[in-house]
Amino acid sequence: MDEDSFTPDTMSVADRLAAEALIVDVDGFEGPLDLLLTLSRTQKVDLRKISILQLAQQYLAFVEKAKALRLELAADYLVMAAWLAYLKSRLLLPPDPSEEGPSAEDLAAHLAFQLERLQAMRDVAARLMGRDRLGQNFFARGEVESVARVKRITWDASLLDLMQGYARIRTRDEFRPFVMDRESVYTMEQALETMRGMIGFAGSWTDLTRYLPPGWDSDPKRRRSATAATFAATLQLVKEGRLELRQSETFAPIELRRREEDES
Amino acid sequence: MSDDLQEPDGAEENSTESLFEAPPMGEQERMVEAMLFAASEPVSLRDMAARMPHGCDAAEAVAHLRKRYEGRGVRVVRVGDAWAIRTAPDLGFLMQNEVTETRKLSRAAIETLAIIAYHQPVTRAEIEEIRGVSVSRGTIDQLLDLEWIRLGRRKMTPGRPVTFVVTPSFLDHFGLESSRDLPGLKELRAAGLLENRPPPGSPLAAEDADQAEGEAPGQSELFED
Amino acid sequence: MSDDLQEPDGAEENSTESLFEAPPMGEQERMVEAMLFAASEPVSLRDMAARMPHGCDAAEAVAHLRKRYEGRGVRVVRVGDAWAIRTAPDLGFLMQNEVTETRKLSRAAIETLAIIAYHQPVTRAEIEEIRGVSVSRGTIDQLLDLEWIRLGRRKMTPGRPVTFVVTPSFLDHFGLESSRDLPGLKELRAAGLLENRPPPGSPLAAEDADQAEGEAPGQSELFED
Repeated sequence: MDEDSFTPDTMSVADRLAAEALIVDVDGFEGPLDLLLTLSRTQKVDLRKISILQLAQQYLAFVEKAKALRLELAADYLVMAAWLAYLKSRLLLPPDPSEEGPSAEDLAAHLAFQLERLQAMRDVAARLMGRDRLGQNFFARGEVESVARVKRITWDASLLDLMQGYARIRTRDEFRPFVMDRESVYTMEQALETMRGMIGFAGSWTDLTRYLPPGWDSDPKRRRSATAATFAATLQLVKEGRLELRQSETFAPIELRRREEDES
Repeated sequence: MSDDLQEPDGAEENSTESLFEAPPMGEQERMVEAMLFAASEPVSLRDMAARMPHGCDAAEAVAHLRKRYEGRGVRVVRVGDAWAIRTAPDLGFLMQNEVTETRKLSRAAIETLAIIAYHQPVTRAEIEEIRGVSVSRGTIDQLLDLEWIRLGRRKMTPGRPVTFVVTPSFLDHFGLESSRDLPGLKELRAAGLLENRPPPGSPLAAEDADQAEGEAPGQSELFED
Repeated sequence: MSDDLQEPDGAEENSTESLFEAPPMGEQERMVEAMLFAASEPVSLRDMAARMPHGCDAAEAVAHLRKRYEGRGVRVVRVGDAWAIRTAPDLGFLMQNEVTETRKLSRAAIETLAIIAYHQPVTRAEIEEIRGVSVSRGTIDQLLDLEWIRLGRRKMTPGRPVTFVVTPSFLDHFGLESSRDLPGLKELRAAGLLENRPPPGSPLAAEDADQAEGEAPGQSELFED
C-alpha cells in the first residue's frame, strides 16, 4: 500500500494502529461494506471520485492477508471479494460490446453510491447522537400531575337503526302466528267511554251484560272481548267511586249500579 | 420583562464577596425555574444554591420567579422549607380527562323510540301493545335522559295515562326536520326493510301502512309549548 | 329554535358557532400552561382542547404560551403533533441528578436508528442493503424497547414486508419538532442519498428506477390506505 508515502504526515499514530488492526480484527467491522468504507478513507478523496479499482485491490489484498493469517472470514466478505475480483477484471478489460448486462462503470458507480450512502448515514447518526437529548441535556417535568380519567358514556343510534327497529316490530306483527284481529277487539278505553255516558242512568242494579255495545253480543269472539273490556271499565269506575258492583254467587251475573253516597 | 422587579434586602452579598461574577439575576431566575420544573419533589434553597454557580442568590431568584408566575396557570409555592411549581388551584378541572365512550342503544330502547316517533303521542300501554312485550321503566328513563322523548299531554282515558312524544333534539340527532320526515311503511318496504310479501291472512297490512303515513302530518303540533 | 341546531358533523365547531362564550385568550393560555406543566409526555392539541371549555382555541393559546417562554428557563416545544415544556438545553448542568441513565447504544443500533429516521418507512431488507450487513434481531428489539421506532405499514411489494418508522418519543428525545427537522435531511435528499437505488443488473432495476423517482416526494403512497 503506497498511500503512506502519498500523504505521510496526515496519518496519525492512531490511524496507523487502526490500519494494522484492520488486518487482524475482522470482527471489528460491520460487514464488507464497512470494511470497504474504511479502506476508502485511505484514498483521501471525495467518495464520489473514489477509485473503485484501487479500492477493489485494497480489499482483495486485505482478504489475502487474512487468509495468510488463517483468519476465518465470514462468507459475505468472500462473496464481496469474488464480486470485486470480477469487477476489477471488467474494469481493466476494454468493454465487450457483445456482453449483456450493466457495464462495469455502472457497477462501480453503484458501489461508490453505496459507500457514499453508508458514510452519509454514519455522519447523520453522529449528528443525531450529538444533539441535546431529553434526560441528558434538557428535561421533562419532574413532578407529574396525574390526569384523572372520567368516563362519560354517550348513547348513539342512527336513523337506520330506528327504521330497522320499527320495521322489525311491524314485520313481527305481520308474521305473528296469532294475528290480533283488531276488528274483534273492544278496548277498555272504548268501554269506559260508553260506561261514562251511561252510568248516570244506572240507578238500580243492572246486569253488566246490558252495557255491552250494540253489535258486540252475537259473535262469541266479539262478545268475549266486549265483556272483558266492559268489566274492566266498571272496575275502573268502582275505583273512582262512581259505581258499585255485586255478584250473588260464583258465575252468577254481575250487577252494577250508580254509587249514591256522594250525592247525599 | 424583568426590570420591574425590585431587589429585596439581602441581595447585596452577591456583589460583594464572590470570586467570580455571579450570573445576572435574570439568568439565576431561569436556573431556578428549570430546577423547580425538572425536580420530582420540592427543592430547598440550599439544594438550589448548591447546584447554581458560585455567588448566586437562590432565595432572591425564587422570589422573582414567584412574582413572575403570579396569576399564571402554574404557581411557585412553598412546601415546608422547599419550593415547587404547582397548578393554579382554579385550573384543577383541567387535570381530568373526560373520556367519552359511545355505545349503541339497546334494541328495546330503539324499538321503543321508534314506536314513540311513529305513533306519538303514545302511552306506555300502547307501546307495550305494539311491541308485544312490556317496556321497562329503565328504557323510558334512558330515552328521557337522552332528551329524545318527553312527556306529552295526558290522555283523556282512564287513569289519564301520560303520553310520550319525541323532542326537537331527537329530530336534530336523527337529522330530521320534523317527525313527518320519518320514512313511512311504504318507504321502509321499498328500502327492503319490510317484507314485500303481504303477510298471509292479514288484510290490515296495507291499511296500517296508510294509517301510519296519514298519522304523521298531525304530529308536529305536539311540539308546541 | 331548531335552525341553530344544525351543526355540521365533524368537529370544527369551536371556532365558529359555539353556544357558550369561550374564555378570553389570556385564560386559555393559562390553561394550556397548566396542562403542559402537569405532564411529562407531550400533550396533543386535541387532548388539550378536549379538556378545555367549549370554544377554546388550544393551538392559538399554545402559540401565545410559546412566545411567552422564549428565553426562559423552560421552553414550550413542539413534538410531532403535540406540545411539551422542556428545560432550556443550556441549563442541563443544573439537573445532573435528574439525568437518566441510558444503556449505551451499539454502533449497529445507532446506524440502524439513523437509517430508519432518514429513510422511513423502511424495511429490514432495505436497512441491510444500506449497511451491507444483516441486522440482528436484538438491534431492532433494543430500538423498539426504547420506543424510538415502531412498525409502520406493510409495504406493497412482494411479501408485503413490515416497515419501521420513528416515533414521537424519538422526536422528543432528540429535541426534534418533526422528522422533517432531522439534521442534514435536505442535503441528503438533494444529493440523492435517500433514494432507493437498486444495484444495476438486478431484474427489478429498470422498473424500480422509475418507481424510485415517483416515490421520492411522497413515500407514503406506496402504502395501502
